[in-house]
Amino acid sequence: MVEGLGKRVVTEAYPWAPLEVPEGFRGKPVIDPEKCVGCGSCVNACPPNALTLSDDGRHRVVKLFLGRCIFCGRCEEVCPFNAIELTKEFELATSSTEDLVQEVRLVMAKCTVCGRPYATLREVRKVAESLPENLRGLAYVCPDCRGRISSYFVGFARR
Amino acid sequence: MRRASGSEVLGRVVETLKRLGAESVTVTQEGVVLSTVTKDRLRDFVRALIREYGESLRHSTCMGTDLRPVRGSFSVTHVLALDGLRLYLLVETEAFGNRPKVPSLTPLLPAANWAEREARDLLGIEFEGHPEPVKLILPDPWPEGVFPLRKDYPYNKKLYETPAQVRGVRGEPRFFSAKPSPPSESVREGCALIPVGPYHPALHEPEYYELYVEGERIVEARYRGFFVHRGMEKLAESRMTINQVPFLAERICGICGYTHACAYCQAVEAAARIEVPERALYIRSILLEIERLHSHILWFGVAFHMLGFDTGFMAMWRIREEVMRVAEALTGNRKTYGMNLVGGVRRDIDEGKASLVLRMLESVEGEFRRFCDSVLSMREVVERVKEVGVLTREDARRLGAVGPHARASGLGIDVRVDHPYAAYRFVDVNVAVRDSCDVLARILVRYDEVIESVRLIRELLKNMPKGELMAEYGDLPPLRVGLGATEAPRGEDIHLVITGRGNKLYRWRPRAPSYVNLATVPTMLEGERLANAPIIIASIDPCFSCTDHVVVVDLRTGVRRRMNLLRNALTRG
Amino acid sequence: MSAASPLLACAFILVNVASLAVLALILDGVDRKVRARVQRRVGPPILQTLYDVLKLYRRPVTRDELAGPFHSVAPALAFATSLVGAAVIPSLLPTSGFQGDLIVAVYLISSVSAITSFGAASSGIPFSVVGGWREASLMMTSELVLGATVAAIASSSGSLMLSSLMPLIRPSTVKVSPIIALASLALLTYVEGGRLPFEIAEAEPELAGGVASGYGGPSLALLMHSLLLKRVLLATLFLDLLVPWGAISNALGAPLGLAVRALAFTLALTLVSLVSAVIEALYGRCRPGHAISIVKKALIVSGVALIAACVGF
Amino acid sequence: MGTWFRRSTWVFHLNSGSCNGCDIEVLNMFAPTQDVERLGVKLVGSPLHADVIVFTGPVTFQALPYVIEALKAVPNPKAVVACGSCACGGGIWHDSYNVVGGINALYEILDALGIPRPPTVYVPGCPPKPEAMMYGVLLARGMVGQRQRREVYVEEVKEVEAPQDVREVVAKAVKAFRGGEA
Repeated sequence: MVEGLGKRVVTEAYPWAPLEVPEGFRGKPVIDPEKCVGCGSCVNACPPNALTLSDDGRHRVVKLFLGRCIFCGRCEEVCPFNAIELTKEFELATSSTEDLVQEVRLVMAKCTVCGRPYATLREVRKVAESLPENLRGLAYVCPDCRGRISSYFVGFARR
Repeated sequence: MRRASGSEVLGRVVETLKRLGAESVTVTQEGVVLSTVTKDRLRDFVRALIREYGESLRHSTCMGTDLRPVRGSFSVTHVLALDGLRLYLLVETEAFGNRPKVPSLTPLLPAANWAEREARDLLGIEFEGHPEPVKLILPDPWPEGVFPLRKDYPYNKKLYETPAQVRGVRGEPRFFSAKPSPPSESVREGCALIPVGPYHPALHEPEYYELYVEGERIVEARYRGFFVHRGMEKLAESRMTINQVPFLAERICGICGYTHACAYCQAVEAAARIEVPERALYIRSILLEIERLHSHILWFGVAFHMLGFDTGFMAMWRIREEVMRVAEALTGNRKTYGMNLVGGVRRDIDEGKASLVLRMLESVEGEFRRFCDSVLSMREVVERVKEVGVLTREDARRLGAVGPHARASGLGIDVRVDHPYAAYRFVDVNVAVRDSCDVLARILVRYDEVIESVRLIRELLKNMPKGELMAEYGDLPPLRVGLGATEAPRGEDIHLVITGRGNKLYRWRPRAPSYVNLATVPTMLEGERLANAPIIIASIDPCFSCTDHVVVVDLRTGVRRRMNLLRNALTRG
Repeated sequence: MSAASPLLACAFILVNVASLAVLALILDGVDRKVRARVQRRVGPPILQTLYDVLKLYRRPVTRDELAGPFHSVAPALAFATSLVGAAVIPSLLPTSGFQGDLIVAVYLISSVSAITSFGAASSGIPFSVVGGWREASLMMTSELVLGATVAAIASSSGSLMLSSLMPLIRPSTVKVSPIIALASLALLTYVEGGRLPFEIAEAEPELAGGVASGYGGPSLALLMHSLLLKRVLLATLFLDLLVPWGAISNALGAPLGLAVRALAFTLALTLVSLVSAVIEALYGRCRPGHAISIVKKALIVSGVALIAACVGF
Repeated sequence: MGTWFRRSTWVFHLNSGSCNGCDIEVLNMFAPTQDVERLGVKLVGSPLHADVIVFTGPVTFQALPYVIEALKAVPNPKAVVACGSCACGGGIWHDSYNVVGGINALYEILDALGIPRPPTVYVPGCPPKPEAMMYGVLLARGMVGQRQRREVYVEEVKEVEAPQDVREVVAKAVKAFRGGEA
């Protein structure tokens, strides 16, 4: 046991030098606000409800509270637009929980028929892009109204 | 020799169960037989089973379920293990009414004590003939007649809704009137009371022991645990979907969490008949062994610390650090691996990572061997642990001890061999058994297991087949029972699930190994010297958070009384 | 050699007391550093214990209703006692000395243990009481050893004055009894220094700090300081009996002799500390009963030394 | 936050019902690789001796009275380092029936009892790396700067309405629908 004396000290240099973390480390999740469309897939998958979704009339708010996050990486896995990923960042200590919040506020689209905000504009545009041109109008209508007028579009498409 | 062919054994067991009066007998999954019994015949049935299988029958756990929305009744499912026959017997019985009553098995099988009381607390099922029908699980101020695991109790209805409610009469919070243990009715004259915990440096978790000492000798030990009841069963049944629960299961315990995630996934996979790809099974086994490695080495460190041997603690944690680094590289976190979903694993172990593991094994094995050999050859160390904290083979069996703790008392039980799961079907595991029944034996068993884990990881890595990581599956069939069992670093970890609708669970009942091992501690403490108490408590590698996911002990009953009742039950049964 | 004027004698004593008080803290830092090195880590800065004590002085005084009145006085009393001990025992510089100062020194060192354990016993905290009880029972045995050892040395050198005791340097004959006595004193220095495996009174994992657990802030600082000072005093006593410091300084003459003596003494003290720290790092805590039985063995050894000294060996 | 413990920080570890993950990582800080003792940090067994409380767990109702007792026992001034997601925000258990839900919920109870809140550093992670906790301790000592800040992104869009042609098509559809109704 005295042999320890002859051997090198194993103590790392951190905090005086940066710490190398391995590839694939599950650190701080970061939402890319440019890519996020506010679809809520991550919110549904998140086990601790660290990711939440709320609407304030004009905006849809995707909120990530790091203070509850378990860093499981499910959000990264399920996001259809790769808008959230786990980074290597681990120095997350703060003196207030306010600083542990990431918020993305996305503008809501208003239903062309009833005027009610129903989804984010980005999501609507994405959906619209994926639809054939003659059906595109449907994306701009909220689900409630859509049922009522879709027969017109279907007929329109047939024509 | 011991093992006749699986189907032959199974046939004979099913035959026996029918002969002994089971209403229906079904094989629900490989190695699991479910029999239903009416509640008036339950005791006779189990008594007959004990007569039939004798020593090899072990009470593992029991699960109460509120089936009122489905069948209008409550059910109680006892899990009995026949380790020698590689079987788990589920014995289910039904009861009706708002305060349903079923006969208690505790007089026959003392190991059923806590599990039955747990069902009583959480579901309001009365166990007739239970020697000690008092509160076990819920916090002290919990109101009578409210049962959180019943389906009509909302999962998020907190004990106190507003902070101000905590404040009771006399300006003191109501909580504070509750002491962790009653003013003792049987404290002997001249005894000093040494409270160990809830906050004590030997316990890194809030747990409470009361040791009554004469000079330095412990004359009486009481245990009061279950500070870590976080209501996770309820969360899993209500808020979560099946693929969120693995992450919850992992947080049952911060040391051996992955084994819980595996047991859970196995249970759901068994219930839904999902075939997990072989490569995923290998990856699970490899990670389970890595977890065992870090957990055992951690335990060595803690044990040395308890002996005041800090250089040993430091050396162990230095060696363990390499395991932690590899775990981090493989899974992305040092502790919570987050690798499991129902049906497989999320990340692969590729060539580069495999060589990382092999390098780690090389150095860990060498260093661990060298250091522990030199410590175990020190007379001072061996003297301090020899013939200390003895748990006889007989006591170990009756109290249902599992894992290294049981193996140090001469019981050769190991889930990896007795009920093979994951990739343990494809490799041979050498079970380490010692029979000196003391702390030294527990050290030596774990020493052997560290070496064995290193060998297993090497073999698993070598044999790992190519292939998929995740099985494809659709919606789960509702109301199917599944059982998953793993050998956690501390012993048998058993999860029972009943699937629900909409990819949710109807019921989930995990039982961690420390749950049964803890019941043996007061027996080991009595008559010992105070200075030995920390190492004795530590020698079972207690993981309180594992145990406490569901439980809290009543204030009005000390362990002493409980242990006596247990003994009475033993002599009578 | 002793100081010529009373004023100078006072100055010498002041220097001794101050430097031992500081050395006690620094040597503990050295200890921690050495232990860390054995464990292959960097370890705290050498001045860490000094920082710890200075910080503790800035922390508030805690009071417990359960504690008896002696509890709160004990640390200050223990510290004062150990300071007096430092004044009596010649260390870096010679003290003027008086016939019987050996007895006084032993008495003062034992008093530190006694005060500490009584203080702990009146704390009303179970761990503290058990710690105090352990300290007291260890002390009772080891005081006997100390007494027997001192008696053996005194009777073989025919003096009770520390500065005139040079049991090992006897030009005429080599005696056996002082050697045995010094060996048992060395063991005792280690044991009473509160070092593993004999550190049973504070026993962090068992007793949550034991004797210290009832104190906080400045009183904890005083307690820590007096226990560390006691450790240094024991080592000083041992060195005084082992090495003829007076002869060193006399041979060179003042003031060079004094300077050399002070330096050599400090080095010797550090050496004792280093050796103890390495030994300590290799051991776990032994059972309290076991610790006491080891000390009892030392008692037999010192008894043999005493008998040998009386017979004249 | 606190300068009195900048050179010497004595830490009391307070587990309020955590899964053990954070607790083991707290211990891991003292292991040779991380060795926080070199920064003057020491783990103490008695709350009386402590300057800083390392707090873990979501606070279960059973542990609550003891947690409050232990918090009160540490002499003022003191600081708290809340380690792990359970302590910071209740973690995965935040809304369970037997869980108070993290240290901020506990502070609300302290407020109701008239006990002042100690200054607190929050270290998220599940569990945080030992180095992350180390960083938290250094932050509490004021020796490093805070890197994590609140991030809010507000989307600025001038045109919220659907494109003109879409609106026309939809208007026709609505008219057709109304016509069908009539």
